[in-house]
Amino acid sequence: MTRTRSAGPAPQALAPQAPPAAAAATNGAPAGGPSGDRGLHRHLLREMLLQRRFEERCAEAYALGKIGGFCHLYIGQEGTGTGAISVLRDDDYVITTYRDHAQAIARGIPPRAVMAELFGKATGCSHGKGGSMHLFSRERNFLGGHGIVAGNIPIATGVAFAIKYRGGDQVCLCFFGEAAVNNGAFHEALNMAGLWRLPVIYIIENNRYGMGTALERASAINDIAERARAYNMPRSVVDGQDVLTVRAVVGEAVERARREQLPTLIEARTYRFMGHSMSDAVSGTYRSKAELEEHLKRDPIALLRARMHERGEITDEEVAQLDAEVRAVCEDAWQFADSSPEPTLDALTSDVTAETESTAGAPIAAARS
Amino acid sequence: MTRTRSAGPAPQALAPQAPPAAAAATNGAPAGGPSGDRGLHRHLLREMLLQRRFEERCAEAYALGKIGGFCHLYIGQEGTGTGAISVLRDDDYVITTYRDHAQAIARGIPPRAVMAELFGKATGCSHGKGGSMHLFSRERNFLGGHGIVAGNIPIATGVAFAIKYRGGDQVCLCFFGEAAVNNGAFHEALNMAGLWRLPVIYIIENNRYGMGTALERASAINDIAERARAYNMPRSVVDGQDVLTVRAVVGEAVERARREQLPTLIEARTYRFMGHSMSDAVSGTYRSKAELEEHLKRDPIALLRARMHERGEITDEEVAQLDAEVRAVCEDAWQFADSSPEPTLDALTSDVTAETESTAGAPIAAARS
Amino acid sequence: MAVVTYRDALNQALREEMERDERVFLMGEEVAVYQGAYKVSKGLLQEFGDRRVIDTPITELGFAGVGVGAAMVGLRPVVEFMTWNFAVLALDQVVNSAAKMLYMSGGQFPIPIVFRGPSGAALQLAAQHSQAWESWLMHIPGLKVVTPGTPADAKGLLKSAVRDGNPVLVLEGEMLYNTRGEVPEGEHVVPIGVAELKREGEHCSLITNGKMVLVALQAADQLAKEGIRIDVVDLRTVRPMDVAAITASVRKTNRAVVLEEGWEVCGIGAQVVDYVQRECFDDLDAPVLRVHQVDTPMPYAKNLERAAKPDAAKTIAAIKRVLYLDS
Amino acid sequence: MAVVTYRDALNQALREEMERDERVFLMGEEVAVYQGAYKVSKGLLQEFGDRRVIDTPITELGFAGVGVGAAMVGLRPVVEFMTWNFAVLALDQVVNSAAKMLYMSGGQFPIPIVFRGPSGAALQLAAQHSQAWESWLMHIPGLKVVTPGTPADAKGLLKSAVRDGNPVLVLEGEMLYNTRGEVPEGEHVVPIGVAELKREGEHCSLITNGKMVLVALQAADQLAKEGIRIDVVDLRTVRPMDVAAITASVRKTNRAVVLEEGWEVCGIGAQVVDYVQRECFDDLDAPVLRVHQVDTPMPYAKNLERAAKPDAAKTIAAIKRVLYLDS
Ligand SMILES: Cc1ncc(C[n+]2csc(CCOP(=O)(O)OP(=O)(O)O)c2C)c(N)n1
Ligand SMILES: Cc1ncc(C[n+]2csc(CCOP(=O)(O)OP(=O)(O)O)c2C)c(N)n1
Ligand SMILES: [Mg+2]
Ligand SMILES: [Mg+2]
Repeated sequence: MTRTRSAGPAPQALAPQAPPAAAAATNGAPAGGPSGDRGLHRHLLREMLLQRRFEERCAEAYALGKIGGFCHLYIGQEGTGTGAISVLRDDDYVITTYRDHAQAIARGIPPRAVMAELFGKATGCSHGKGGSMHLFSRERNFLGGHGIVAGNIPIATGVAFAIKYRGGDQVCLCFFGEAAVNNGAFHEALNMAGLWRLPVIYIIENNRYGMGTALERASAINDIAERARAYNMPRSVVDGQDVLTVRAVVGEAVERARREQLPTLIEARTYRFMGHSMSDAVSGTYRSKAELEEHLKRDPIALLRARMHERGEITDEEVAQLDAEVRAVCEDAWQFADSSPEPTLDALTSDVTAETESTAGAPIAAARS
Repeated sequence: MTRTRSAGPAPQALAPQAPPAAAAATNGAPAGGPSGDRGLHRHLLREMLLQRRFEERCAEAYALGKIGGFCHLYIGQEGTGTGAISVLRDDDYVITTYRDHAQAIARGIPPRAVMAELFGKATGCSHGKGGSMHLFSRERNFLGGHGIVAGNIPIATGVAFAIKYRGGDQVCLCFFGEAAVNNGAFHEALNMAGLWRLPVIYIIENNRYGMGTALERASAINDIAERARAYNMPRSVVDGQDVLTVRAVVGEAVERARREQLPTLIEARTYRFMGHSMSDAVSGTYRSKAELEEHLKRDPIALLRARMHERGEITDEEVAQLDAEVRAVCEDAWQFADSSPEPTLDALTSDVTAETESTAGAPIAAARS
Repeated sequence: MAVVTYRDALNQALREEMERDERVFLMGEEVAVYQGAYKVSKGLLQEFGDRRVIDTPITELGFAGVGVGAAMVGLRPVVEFMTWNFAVLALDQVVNSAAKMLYMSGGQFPIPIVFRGPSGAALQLAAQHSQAWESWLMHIPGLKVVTPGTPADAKGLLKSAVRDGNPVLVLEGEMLYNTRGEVPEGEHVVPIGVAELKREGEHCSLITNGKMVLVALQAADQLAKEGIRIDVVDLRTVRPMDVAAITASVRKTNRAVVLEEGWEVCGIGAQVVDYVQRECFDDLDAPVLRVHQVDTPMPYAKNLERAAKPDAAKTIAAIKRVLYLDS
Repeated sequence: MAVVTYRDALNQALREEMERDERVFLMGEEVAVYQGAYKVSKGLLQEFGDRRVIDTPITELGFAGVGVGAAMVGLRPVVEFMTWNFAVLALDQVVNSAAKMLYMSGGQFPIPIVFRGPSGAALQLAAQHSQAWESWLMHIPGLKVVTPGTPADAKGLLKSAVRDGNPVLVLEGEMLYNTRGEVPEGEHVVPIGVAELKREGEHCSLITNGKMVLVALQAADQLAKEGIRIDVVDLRTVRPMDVAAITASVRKTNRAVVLEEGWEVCGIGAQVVDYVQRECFDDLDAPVLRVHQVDTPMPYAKNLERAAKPDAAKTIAAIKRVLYLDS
């Protein structure tokens, strides 16, 4: 049941560089196929570049004290999130960890709203209450940003449960790190997903370290996708630095989830180019500079760009132009965030509990979405 | 790495029916081998018969209100606990669940002390404070009796950690039901045991139901020993109704643990002849009478007795004599328990915290046991 | 009005709410085929099928999280913990996910979920199976915590819990399931956050909740024979707490005793005392006293267990003390 | 006396106890190679090797249980939770195994174990990473809970914790690690269960613990400038609580304010209030007031977080209120 490539989802409207909201059913990603490759590749390149530049600005803002708390950058891992999320429909769901900025953007949350959240502003996507680790968007079915390692995995499983309960054909994409796999919540959730056949795709972003602990010092087995066996679910291992392969493999899992309501466990092999969070040195204690440099050679952005170059899909000038474009988007996001107001103090005590539904008990129509 | 039989541990002094304390290194079980078979078999038969009669008396006492709370009988599963514990040395450790009466006896806690505990008496093995689910004996390295499903599994792992820390060659035997395997505590603990190579033997007593839920309705895979793969540890599946096979397989795992400090996951296929606890009907809701009857044919006591008959190791009269003997032990235990005093009321507030060690901070010698 | 058991009252509430709202489903250990460990879900599998009545593996953390996920996208899960004792394993999902999601998301994701099951001690279940978690759970903003003491409140509060837009924790009592009382048929809703004066008197206020309501009424009956008439304030909901009901009673009686099932330190009673001394400082004629479980794990032996638990005798003694009637 | 940081004081305590007693080992996430997420275990791997300083997978429940097992058979584990926020996943082992084993076994199996790590809020870590669990943990018989507020207490209490025969929970403060203070070199033990009067005055008792001690001292300093002199009672241990120290102070000042880091409902302060009103009913000239975190999950935004947390200004306001000095 292990496959590494597939044709990906059925082609959809081609709309290179269209803002996500416009590309109705595909989270902004134009589909592949012989004629659509170039547009798709440009789109993915732009997405990854945007995330990269955005997070470079995050690091800057953190140094300036404009972002506080913990701040976990995704730099180096963009291939995985971008490729995976690119196959989704708008009505699918994404849930992830504290390392969520880039995925939030990939899912179509405006960079302005993400940056404003990081700046703790009222205009942020969680109205300044969540911060870096807790980005949310109801509009984009982006279910957070969760801070407890593996805590998002049972939640994802519940989302998939709800999809099946309603007879829908959506899927839930759930991201987490390779260290989360050792946690009991992973085990309990995957067992239920395998048992009940739920439409959820678990993506292990294996960046080789959980904070400072290498995979092989935390897990009894190194081939972690192997764990899928214990849960009777299909599995794949994919090069997380290759956005196109990620897209293909996740696309296949998504289709299987839609059609057969089967979960999949995917291990994406990737690497983080930065420290675990802003307080962690990039290399030194637990990984060597040499190791890091080896991995820097497989930058997902550089890899895609090289491929596009080879195939004549993009010129250096076009890359420079794309880069300028996304830098402008990031600058705009920064300015927006910086000039946005702090939450008003009454926000402190709002949203603790929701307004309760009427207790009148009117019958509720069967809500099959 | 899956094996089903082995020669078991090296032969030790032959001492049929000797009280456990006397059989120094083998938890009262005389070893096998050509000349020792008969003594060993008699010993195991007597152990199982004792447990069976003892628990029949428990059911009676429960009906009379002499035992309160929950009471989970082991009747039908004696082959597993008896076979497994019989290979241990006195300085090894056993830890188990709430279904612990028979294993406590197998480990050599006097039936009197077990019955008195069930009666809630000061003379009980936990001084009346633990009850049916929490039998303990420091003297017999019997580490309880735990009520939270899977909660004993990390503890067992820590015991094995301590053995290794001290450079000892003991092992820890950890029993739990097949339903506990789905729990996160199982996963977290086995991952550590596999990673750190700890001398612990995990014995899944697969009696096919967790309360009223059949294995296949709770676990994504039915071949649960397969889960050992995820933890990089040897595994075995064994017929839990065959005390001799259990003894052989556990014996092999124990030797491996002693010599190589490797954990093993063993699935013993067994069946409980009674309800989950005293409040659960023997059959009806979740399993049929027919199913139960099919399994009653493989009573571990009857199976061993038949084998001994075949081999001419025992006569019907001798069996009757053994039975009379253990019945007398149980009657004695009942009388002892019944006539023992309740704990005095000051016991209520004792043992909440232990006397603290001196804070003088005298150096403590390296304690390698 | 029909007299039904607490168990059946809960069963009615579940059935009615599942009939009313297709988004409501029940999930937990042994809730379906087995009909519930304590038979609260009896007949529901047969009536609603296995899509809506779901047996789970023994994975409290996992299925609590599954409930949260389902609630996040619009379902209305009722998650049964076989007992709240085991829910300690699930508290991360209850506290970090269910209680905080609405807030962390800036109001975008309410979590309309019910976590329910028996709480506290039954008989001789010993240390690991005898815990009253009310005070832990009520500590957490974002949660509501109800503790019905009677069949009518059980039905009415569970119905309210299912309809609430927030995580509501329903702490029932194994020892209550067989108790009987009048319960309105059909629509019967008890608002969350509203206490009830279960007995009226003028000499002292006895403030309590959950299964201690029965103990309180016993104590009140016995005291009445001696001419001591007390208010029994049944909090019913412990978060949010009906402070006004407490202070109204204490302002009338000028004395108070708090009776709770669990341990003393940072227990429910501590919080009630805090409200009372703060709001009724000048009204009090005596310190507020508390009756609670002795500060030890629960022992198994019958005599020790009896001594460990709060009861009517201890309650009466405390009330007499605040009335300066003890000699 | 050397002036060292709170972090180094803890490090000294660990090093000294590991040197003294071969049974002591340190286990937790990132304690070894990484030298501790907050560098409390710096150098210990190098000094004691990987047999005694052990990095664990991210499995709080699992390794807490491993610690319990090791303690059960005679080792003396120090289990670090990277933060107590994550320890919520491990509470089953802390409460059901560590706290109850001695009792359930009728006194046969003491569990000499230390669980330690930073607790409560740091800066802008938002809802899931900002929780003060003191009141939950101190609720449980069988546990001891210490909350050092100064480097000297950190060293002295951690050393006592390691030597204690029971599960001792040490709640440190991320915000305290860099604070400095005089710490006796070598043998320095602070007894568990003994409060310390960190400031003496006569107008009001300010009762506090943990990282709030610094806030309390700030408040005391500012009040002193206005001629208001207060007792600052640092509980240091919240279970068992030094009730005598509290009542002695309140009997002198006749007024009290309790300052704690966490939430109000069933918080530490509630229990302190209970003790005070019960023991000092006739001594009190005003209700006891409490200062605590606002009753919401912790928000991320800087201004909201500031408003949510207890601070010196709020403390001063409460003290003035009990002194009837507010206008
Ligand atoms: C339950 C829990 N324990 C510990 C932490 C602290 N922590 C945050 S991230 C992290 C490492 C996670 O590693 P991994 O799952 O591989 O994800 P990555 O950070 O590499 O993306 C740790 C230990 C936490 N947030 N939650
Ligand atoms: C964490 C937890 N959840 C639920 C229970 C209630 N419970 C006690 S035993 C049991 C079934 C366990 O089945 P299994 O592990 O197969 O062991 P068996 O009883 O069959 O020996 C359940 C659900 C519990 N004790 N602990
Ligand atoms: Mg990682
Ligand atoms: Mg079973």
